[in-house]
Amino acid sequence: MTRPKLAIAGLTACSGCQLTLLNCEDQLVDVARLFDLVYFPMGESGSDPDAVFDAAIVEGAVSTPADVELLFGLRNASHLLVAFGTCALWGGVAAMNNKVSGRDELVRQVYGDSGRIESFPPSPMGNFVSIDFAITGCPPEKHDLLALLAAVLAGTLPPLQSYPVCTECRSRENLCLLLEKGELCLGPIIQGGCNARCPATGIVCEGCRGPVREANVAQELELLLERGFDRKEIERRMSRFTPEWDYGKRR
Amino acid sequence: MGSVVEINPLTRVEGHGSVKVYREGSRVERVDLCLTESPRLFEALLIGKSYAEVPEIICRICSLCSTVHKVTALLAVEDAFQVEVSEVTALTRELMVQGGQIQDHALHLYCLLLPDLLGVRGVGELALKAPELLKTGLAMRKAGNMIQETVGGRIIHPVNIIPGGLGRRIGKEQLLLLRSELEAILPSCKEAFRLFRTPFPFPELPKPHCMALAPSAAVPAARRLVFCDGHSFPVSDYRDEICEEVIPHSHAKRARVLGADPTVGALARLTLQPCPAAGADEMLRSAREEIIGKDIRGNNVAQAIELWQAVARALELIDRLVELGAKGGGNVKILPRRGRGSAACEAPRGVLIHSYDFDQEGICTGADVITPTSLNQGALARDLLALGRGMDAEDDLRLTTAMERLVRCYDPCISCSVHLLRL
Amino acid sequence: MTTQNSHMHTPFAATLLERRDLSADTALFRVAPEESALRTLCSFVPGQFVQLSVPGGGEVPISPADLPAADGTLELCVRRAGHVTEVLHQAATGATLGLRGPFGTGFPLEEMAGRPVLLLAGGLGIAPLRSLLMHLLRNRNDFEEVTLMYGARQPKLMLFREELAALAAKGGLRLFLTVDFAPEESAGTFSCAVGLLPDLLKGFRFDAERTYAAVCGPPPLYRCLIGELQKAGVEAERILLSLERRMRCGIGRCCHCAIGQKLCCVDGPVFRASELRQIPEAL
Amino acid sequence: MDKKYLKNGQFSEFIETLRLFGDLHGPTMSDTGVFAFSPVSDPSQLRLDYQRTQIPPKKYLLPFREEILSYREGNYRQSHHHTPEIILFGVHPCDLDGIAYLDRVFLGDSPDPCYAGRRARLTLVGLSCVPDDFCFCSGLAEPPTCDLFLTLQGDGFKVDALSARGKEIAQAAKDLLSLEATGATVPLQRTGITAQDPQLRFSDNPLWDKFATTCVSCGACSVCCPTCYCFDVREYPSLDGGGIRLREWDNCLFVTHGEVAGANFRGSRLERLRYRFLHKYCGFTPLQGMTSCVGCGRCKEVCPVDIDLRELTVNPDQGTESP
Ligand SMILES: Cc1cc2nc3c(=O)[nH]c(=O)nc-3n(C[C@H](O)[C@H](O)[C@H](O)COP(=O)(O)OP(=O)(O)OC[C@H]3O[C@@H](n4cnc5c(N)ncnc54)[C@H](O)[C@@H]3O)c2cc1C
Ligand code: SF4
Ligand code: SF4
Ligand code: SF4
Repeated sequence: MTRPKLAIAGLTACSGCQLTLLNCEDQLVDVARLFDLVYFPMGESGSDPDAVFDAAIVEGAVSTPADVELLFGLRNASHLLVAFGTCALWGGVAAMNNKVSGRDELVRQVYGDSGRIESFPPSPMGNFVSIDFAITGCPPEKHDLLALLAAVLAGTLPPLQSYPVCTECRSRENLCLLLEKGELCLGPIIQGGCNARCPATGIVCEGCRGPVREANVAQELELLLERGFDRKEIERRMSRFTPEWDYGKRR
Repeated sequence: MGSVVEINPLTRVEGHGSVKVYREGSRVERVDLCLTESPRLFEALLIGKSYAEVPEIICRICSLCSTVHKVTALLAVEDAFQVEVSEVTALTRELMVQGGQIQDHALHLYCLLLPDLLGVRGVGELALKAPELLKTGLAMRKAGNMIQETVGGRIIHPVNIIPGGLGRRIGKEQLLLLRSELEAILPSCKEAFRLFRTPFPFPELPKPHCMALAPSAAVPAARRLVFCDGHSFPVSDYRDEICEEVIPHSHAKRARVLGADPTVGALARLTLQPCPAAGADEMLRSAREEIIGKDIRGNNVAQAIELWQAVARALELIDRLVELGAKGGGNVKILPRRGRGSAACEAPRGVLIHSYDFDQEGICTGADVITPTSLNQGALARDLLALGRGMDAEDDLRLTTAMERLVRCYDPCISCSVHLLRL
Repeated sequence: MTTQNSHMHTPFAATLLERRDLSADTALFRVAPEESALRTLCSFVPGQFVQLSVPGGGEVPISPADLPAADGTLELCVRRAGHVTEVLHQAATGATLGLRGPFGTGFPLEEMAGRPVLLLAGGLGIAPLRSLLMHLLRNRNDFEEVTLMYGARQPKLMLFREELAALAAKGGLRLFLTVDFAPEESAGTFSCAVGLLPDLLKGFRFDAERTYAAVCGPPPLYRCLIGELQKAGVEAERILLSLERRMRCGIGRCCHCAIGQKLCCVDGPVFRASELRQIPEAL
Repeated sequence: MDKKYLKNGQFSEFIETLRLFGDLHGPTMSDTGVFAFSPVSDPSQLRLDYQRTQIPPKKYLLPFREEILSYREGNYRQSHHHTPEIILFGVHPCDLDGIAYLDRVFLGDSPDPCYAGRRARLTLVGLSCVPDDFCFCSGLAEPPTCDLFLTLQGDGFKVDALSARGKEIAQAAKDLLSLEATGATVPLQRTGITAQDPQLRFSDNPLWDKFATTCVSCGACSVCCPTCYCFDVREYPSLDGGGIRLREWDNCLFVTHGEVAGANFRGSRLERLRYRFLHKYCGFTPLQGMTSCVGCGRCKEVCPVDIDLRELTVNPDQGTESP
């Protein structure tokens, strides 16, 4: 059997998604045996620039001309393109202020008036290329990555699952931080699959996996307003990982 | 005849970067180190966010050292509001920082650097050619990861630490489990020390100007930064002592201390921080010649020693936490007020400084982050040029291979340092 | 636990023997169940379904497209519709698949005996109806007139065209084919009506008072066909519909397939129009 | 006459006796303050004053997520789970009813192997309760679905052995039990909710729209319901070439629930709420005409927007005076 060729690459991001692969300590040796890691700058030197890939697993938002170039290149050279992580899928932390302040203004704040940086507001990959599969999470869960790799090996993609963080949170018998402590938890509208990590340690869900499909966004907003949070704060929290919310969405 | 050789992208490092070598005949004229990571402008993103959000956002600056970023941010926030946390909180955080050290050093040494020693492309080939060695490294990393997972609630971007305390206190059973995992990797740490002692066969490089955090002082912001020339100053004064220059035409920020390019990280720590843990002291004694007063190539073995040290320290912390039982815990309520807070920590790659300004509501009005890689940038660029000069006679391939190895000795973390430097 | 019972839950192994493409997205798969499964699996009544497992993909409900062959092999006509069916379409012959079943309630054959039967198939709906058709033709003397009206969107999507024509030519089957539209290039190559199934039905004279109608097709088709059939005089009790729902277990537990208070996998998939009258969400 | 009274003083020892029959689980409070059934190592952990646990005992029979099959080279095999003998202590009547309902579903024709395996190793010890504002159960079913039932009475309990297993345990504990009553039980008023007319789901009750607007589809009501059992099944290949099939609690309030290729039979939240109503209060085949709601009050308690589907069973014109 020929080993499927992989590209694992990063655009504008913290490398956490790629690191998730290196964190699969128990499987990494198998992964390296079963796949040909043709392009993986974070872990491999000397990649073939003309290679074609069975799958390209790409993390990060798109925010520079170089990102666009790399992304187009990988799209063209790959059978499957996987948006890997919240930045790739939703824009992520780097995009959180896209709606609030202009890019130039931000650049000026950090680099001063002389700042002239070639970059634009970070946006999700899907705004530029078509995506075959997505793994969400900041950082993504190991098991999601391993499920993807195993599925690619089996010639398919993993099955989708779609439920909010609350479902897993309740199933773990956590204390509901929203109901019992009146905290700003985004659990009801966020895509689960993380086994409600944060509420399980007593910390509200900050929304790192992006919106769940059936999110009743308008109602979440309302119930948080009822609990005394102000709209600005709620929107600030919600846009931490996903700048583009439809705050009127109910269905 | 002038020629340019490019290393693009820099591989087996975190983030995006490249190196351009300008040669005039065989002579190396200039070396550009371009950390081309797209700037994510974290310092600006934090403005307008509440103090509780700051640590959660800023840890996303980098995945490799997200823990220490989060801890440093928490310390800075608490410094601003003059909060003193419970012993359990402090110990738990330190345990996580030690876990971060283990995670990082194991990853850097075994996944990123080891391929250079064995002459393979990277982790993939390593898995085929030296699976056992790789597994040893991964087992060490796993123990570090386990600390983050159990104590921090997640391997990357931990969740369990918040301003004033913890989300949840770690139970005795879990601590004991961690303890046995950590004890199990101690022998591998010894092995790592033997493995990474061989320095790369480069020409001699300039001596580093070491900088590290003096341990001891209880209030984090009152801790001091110390240098190998004897100079020192308290962290809270860092703005006066460290200048981050925006260089005209190159839009680069470059952190210099009193006009010199500092070197931070394992090498600097072992040089400046006395009394490593039992076991590590022996290693340091036997490898002293390769580290103290030596150039950056000593950083690899220094990291290996620190691996042992981090495990040893983590074990102490766990023992203390177990001993405390149900005592010594509790969260402190934060009362925001106008003010500035700064804190520094020793991240795996060296000194990390965070500083924030808040208004009376606790909303962030100013943020400044100085990362180890931006501190190291100047020294790395200087060393690259020196290496180039020293290898004038070599062909392009040998030269660039050596340069990549040199870059890896610094274990740079480019996402953190979104700055671009040209020299 | 008996073998039989455990295989309500664990698929029997079945070998994919051959595959024949019928259209761009639909193919006929012939599968051979393992020896021990033959008796159970081959006992199905037309209209019942099996749960087909494709290792790596998962499980989907499929109604066999033919009666079991003499050697016990089954024919499944499957459209590439999503996750599992995609993996099936990639499978190589010789691959091991899984089968559970048969499940559900099939067509009331005994009740239909001695009556005229009208089969109405829209698109892929021909697949489940084909096994009923085969049963009718095999036991031709037990039934009165057998009519098949089959509509597809366009000629190249019409499945089993030659085969159906051949069956009709042998006598015993009245066959009406229709396409929603015929592109220019297919003119002349193919003879069938152009128009929608309900329109075809409008002009059809038959013994409505005694006929059983069996309908299978995409959801929108059902409503108009039921209307037309009733107008023509077929009572709702004699209008048999095969419905599709998402099914995870096939044995009435996962609860995805409820139609009103009935479960499609247990009470169906074949329902009488009269049963569904009170259930607005059924169609 | 049987010795069937347990004095409080004998309680700890009684618990130790139970332990002889398997791993003891019972109502406890987690360190975050949530009532949960969990392993009990010391009788003092038992919280007999609990009202309801967040997750009902269904987790012992139908875990949130479990592997049901595995395959290798295309051949599927049933996954075997090692289940210890468990004594589940302190289950209230509503939850016992919940288990009875699940038993009907999963132990009917062709028992579910995973469920049946766990059920066979689960001993239920019921406990009487005092209802709170959320409760509306109809009291102890006849016969109750448990092996032993403890009724709070004066300074102890009345212990009824209701199965062979129960009798075995009572026998083992006979030295702890006495003949004389510990006190009198207080009979309780219980309301319950009876099976509803399926057509109510299409009533013009304005609450339907209100619920459809406010429901956040968080799924908590179904997750916490003792009789919600619908599940999703997914298959995952693994790196070694084999793979597993797992099932996981699903939820009729999720948009994926009614999807088929090319359509969704319950595309709107209103339709999904109606589906839930129908399933809860009217039942599906073969339990049609039965309410599956056992009145535990969990769904109302955990709903972030205070939806209580039961309100739909009250004619809106009757409750309030219309202006
Ligand atoms: C009794 C019966 C008999 C049948 N007989 C036949 C037959 O003979 N031949 C035939 O071809 N078909 C038949 N079908 C239909 C067949 O079962 C479906 O086409 C098949 O189940 C599709 O499965 P899939 O995994 O390939 O598609 P899926 O991936 O399940 O896709 C189906 C739809 O659901 C959506 N979807 C799926 N999973 C998710 C998810 N997790 N989240 C969000 N959306 C999702 C997809 O977008 C798609 O629209 C029959 C169905 C029934 C009930
Ligand atoms: S804590 Fe958050 S995620 Fe958990 S149930 Fe409550 S709202 Fe949902
Ligand atoms: S609970 Fe929320 S923030 Fe935490 S990991 Fe899950 S989705 Fe991310
Ligand atoms: S519907 Fe609500 S009250 Fe009824 S049994 Fe379920 S959770 Fe309890």
